[in-house]
Amino acid sequence: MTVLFSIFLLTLSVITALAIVRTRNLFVAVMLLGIFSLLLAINFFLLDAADVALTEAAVGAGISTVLFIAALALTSEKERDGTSQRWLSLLVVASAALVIVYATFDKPRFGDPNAPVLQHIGPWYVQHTPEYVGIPNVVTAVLGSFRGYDTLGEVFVVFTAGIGVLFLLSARRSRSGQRRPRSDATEIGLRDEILLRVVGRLLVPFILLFGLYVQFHGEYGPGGGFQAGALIAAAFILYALIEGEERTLHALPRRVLNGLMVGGALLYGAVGVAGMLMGSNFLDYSVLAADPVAGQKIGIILIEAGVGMTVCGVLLNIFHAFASRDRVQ
Amino acid sequence: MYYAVSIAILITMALALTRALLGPTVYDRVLAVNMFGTKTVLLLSVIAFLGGRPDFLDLALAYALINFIGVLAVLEFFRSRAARRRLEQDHEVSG
Amino acid sequence: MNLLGLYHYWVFAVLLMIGFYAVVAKTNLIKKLIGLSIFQAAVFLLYITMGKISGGTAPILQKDVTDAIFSNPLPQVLILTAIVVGISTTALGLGIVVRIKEEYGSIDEQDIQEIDRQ
Amino acid sequence: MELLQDTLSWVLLTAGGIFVLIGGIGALRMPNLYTRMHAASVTDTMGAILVLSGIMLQAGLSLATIKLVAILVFLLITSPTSSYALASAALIAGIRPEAGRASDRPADDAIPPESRK
Amino acid sequence: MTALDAHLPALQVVVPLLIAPLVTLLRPRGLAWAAATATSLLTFLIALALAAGALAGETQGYELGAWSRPYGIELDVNSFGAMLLLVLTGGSSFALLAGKPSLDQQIEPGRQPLFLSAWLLVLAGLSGILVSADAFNIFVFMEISSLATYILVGGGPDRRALPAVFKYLMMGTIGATFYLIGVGLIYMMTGTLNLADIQLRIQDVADLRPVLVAAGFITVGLGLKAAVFPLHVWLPNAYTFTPHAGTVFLAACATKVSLYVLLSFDFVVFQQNLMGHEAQFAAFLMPLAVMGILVASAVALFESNIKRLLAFSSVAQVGYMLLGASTVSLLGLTASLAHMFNHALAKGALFLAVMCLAMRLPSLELDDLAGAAKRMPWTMTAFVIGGLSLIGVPGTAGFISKWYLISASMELGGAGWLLVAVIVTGSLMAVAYIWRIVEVAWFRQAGPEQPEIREAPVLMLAVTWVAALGNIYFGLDPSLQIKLAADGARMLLGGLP
Repeated sequence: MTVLFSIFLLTLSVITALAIVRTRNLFVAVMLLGIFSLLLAINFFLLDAADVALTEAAVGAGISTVLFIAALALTSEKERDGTSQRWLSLLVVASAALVIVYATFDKPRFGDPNAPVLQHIGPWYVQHTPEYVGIPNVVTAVLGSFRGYDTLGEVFVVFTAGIGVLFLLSARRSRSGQRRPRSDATEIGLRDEILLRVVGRLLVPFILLFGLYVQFHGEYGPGGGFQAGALIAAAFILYALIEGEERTLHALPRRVLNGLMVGGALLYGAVGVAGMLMGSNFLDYSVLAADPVAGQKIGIILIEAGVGMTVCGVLLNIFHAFASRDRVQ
Repeated sequence: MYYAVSIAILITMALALTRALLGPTVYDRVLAVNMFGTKTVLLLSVIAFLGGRPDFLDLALAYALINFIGVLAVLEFFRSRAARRRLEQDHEVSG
Repeated sequence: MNLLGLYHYWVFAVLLMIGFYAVVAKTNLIKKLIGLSIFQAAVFLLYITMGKISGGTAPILQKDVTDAIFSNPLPQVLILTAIVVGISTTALGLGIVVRIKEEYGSIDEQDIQEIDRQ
Repeated sequence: MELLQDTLSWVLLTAGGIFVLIGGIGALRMPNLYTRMHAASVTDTMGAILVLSGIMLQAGLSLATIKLVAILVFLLITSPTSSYALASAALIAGIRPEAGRASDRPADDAIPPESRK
Repeated sequence: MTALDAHLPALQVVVPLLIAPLVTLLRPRGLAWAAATATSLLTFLIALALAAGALAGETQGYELGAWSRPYGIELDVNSFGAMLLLVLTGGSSFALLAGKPSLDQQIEPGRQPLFLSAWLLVLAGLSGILVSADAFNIFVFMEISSLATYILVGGGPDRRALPAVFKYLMMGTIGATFYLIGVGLIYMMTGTLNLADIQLRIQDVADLRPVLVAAGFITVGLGLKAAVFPLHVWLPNAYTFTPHAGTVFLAACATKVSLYVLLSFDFVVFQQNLMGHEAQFAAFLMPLAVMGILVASAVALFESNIKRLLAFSSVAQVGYMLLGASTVSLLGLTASLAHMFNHALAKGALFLAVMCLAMRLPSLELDDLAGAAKRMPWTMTAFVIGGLSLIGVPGTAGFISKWYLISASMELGGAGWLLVAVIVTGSLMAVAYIWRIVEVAWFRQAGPEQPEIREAPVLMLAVTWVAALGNIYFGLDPSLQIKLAADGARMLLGGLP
């Protein structure tokens, strides 16, 4: 039955995607992209990927929408009637789609327990996680320990994006270009909307609390550093929306954000190096405590904290870089 | 019984999506997105029980919180855009 | 039901190509980035679908349940990473678009080529 | 007692499903923005209350119920707030609440008329 | 092996990766540069040690987190990887050592720490790809290096850098995502991500359609990133508008790392297991390689900006590297691999010289180069040496690989002579486009309006000369790159005779 749900939702997501491509209004496209990612997230949940669904929610529906809208505010939301080589592109795309569909016919069917992908290392993780890592959430165990090196890479991808946006948006505008008149609206936010302020301020601490819960509950349920970082960043973005960006920066200055960004990445790296110094390999947490399983737990908690710090710092830095771009100069 | 509710919610999602596609104003679309968000929260809660994993209610909780931020970001965008348009016009008039 | 078992993969193909079309054919830079998001989202779907096992549940062990079948955790881990990579790319792309708008006054590829040709 | 609880929860769930559905139909069929908003938001809250309390009865006294209560509270706070904010934004943008279908604009154009001058 | 030696494969990546965040914190100007340069030199030393190990025939694997394969992520440095690590870290060190004045000229001091941090991330990302033995891990590090590369390219002072980097970002992301799809399909059919394990398990499913399509996706995706001929459109503008020091670094290594992954997949994973995979090389990659050589060289003949000219030449050189591989022979692959090394030397020297020129000249348009050789004789002489190596004149490094390439083509018999003709034509075109620059610089009179031009800063010039002399040294004694390339080629061909 849930398979049918999933098929229904997927059909909706295809319709949404088509509408996104067709619409001329970028703002509408971003709204629809929000719906699209909600649809996808429900699907992930139906496909047993609770952690992924949580991430997609925080990122796709939350952060990504906010970033796109911030960028739209700095550019323009109307799309000109510009399609280059429409028929050629359609031809290429259609033939490529056929190739991929052709490839599907030898694929194992949906949910087939005999599929090779469900045979080899996947079940091994499920079987051995209690013994080696000792936490119930296998996804977190694989993410943090078995494939911790990938996650280290992931943290550095986020970090790179952070310094990239900071670097690009720290450039002075070379020519007179398009200087737009200064708007006070971003400065004061929605401060004159008393109802929104009250509700928003009420929610901020709860989101923060929930973010911390997701951070530290990651070993037992869906969640972990990335989701928590995104949620906590979302809480501060909410604050910035209702109270204005200035006050948020006052509460959490750029220095702190940069510190989080760098500190998180370094914390992760330091845990890895600690494993090396204590006589084992890079990112081996077993040596962090006398009991290997306890060591794994300590290691995972630490690196998840690092992930959360970096993600939160980077996302907020990016948000501020966009939001304050209107005002500099 | 969970199935019946889920199907009702799914149909409502399709209806909300239709509204989002039809518009006609951007506000209709924002309304549809908001509605879609709340339906997602409900659907996730129901499915969590349907699959026998009530511990996954965390997800629904996260959606309930995140959804609001999206809507607020949109509103802020409207306001600053309106403010900017006014300023641009003043700019044109004066300069 | 046999062919329906491939439905998820077909949707993957269709979404992938919708996103790809937007990236290739649209000239508006933000629209291209939106297309890129769809393009990447399709890949997420591919991975998550392949990890699903019939009658399975999410790979989070429960204390009192011993006979549960769990879906494959590995694709989920990979996609967690890929989602993060996706948002990072989008953020950086948006940063570039904002700078392009400042320098060129347009976010349309054709306009920019026009300006550069002068 | 068990039976009573189950029956009650089913009734709540069914009613919730119906409310949710009505809200969806309303949002699609109503003639203009404000009436759609009305249909969507009012039934939204009612539907959420009914569905979530239906589930709560099933869950009994557990951590899940606490989470459900939290979800319900958040929905009850945020949903009307969003509706209010949306309505006010639309009003500022110059979409007038009128009976009938007159207030629909043909396209996604939200330039406030007063700023157009 | 001592304790430290065992950690070298991991340290190669971890050192630049972890120092990158620290560099962003170094505020006073110069300090960030010093830290980045020192790190880069340190990685060069590690690469030397790894190359020594590879030459001695040691297997240099590393299990991250001490999880055994295929459950954990494994690193593995082979000869091919070790050779490219040398190129990569060497290129980065040269560019940084020489590039300080140029960076100061092109990037505001306040933004330099971020730029240099991105530089180290490129270094770490590319090293991560070269040492990794895990298909998905390669994707992650590919993304680190790509995102950081976009920062380097976007750091250019010319506004045209921005559209260039946007295009690069689009095509790079599509390439990486295609790779990800390919890996996904392979994972779906084999259930594993470790390259060696895939190689074992793919045999059972080798000729099922998903695997074939995966091979296609991976080839196209990496072809995009490696700027294989029709997919190269992002490269010329990206190289042209990158800050000059960044161009030295990227031109010497970026595309080669993607080629490394492409060849590893095509040979190690597919070649030995897919039926008729040679046909893919003969019918698909070889024509692309030939067209790449001819078309890109022809475009270079008519370019007026030196950096753009050299960028198109790079596209042509990717063609040579692919050509050698597409013969699917030991000699051809050796040529291909050695050419990566030699081309990096030649292009590195050329772009270093261009950086010197850019310090003094008003622009890098060909016309502004008039009379440069009189004012900057040392720079231009180094440029000429690099150019000779690029052409493949005997006595320079470029000659060695071209010679191997010609020998490999002749091995093929009939059609091979056509390839020889292509290689010779390509080299003649290279003579022509290098000559255009040399002619303007040496024989055309300078305009009267720029009397201030003098020789480039000493350190920059010295490094340029080291690179230029390197071309001659490795042309006279090619044993290092040939040994590594031959070992690498043998590894790629695996079971084949």
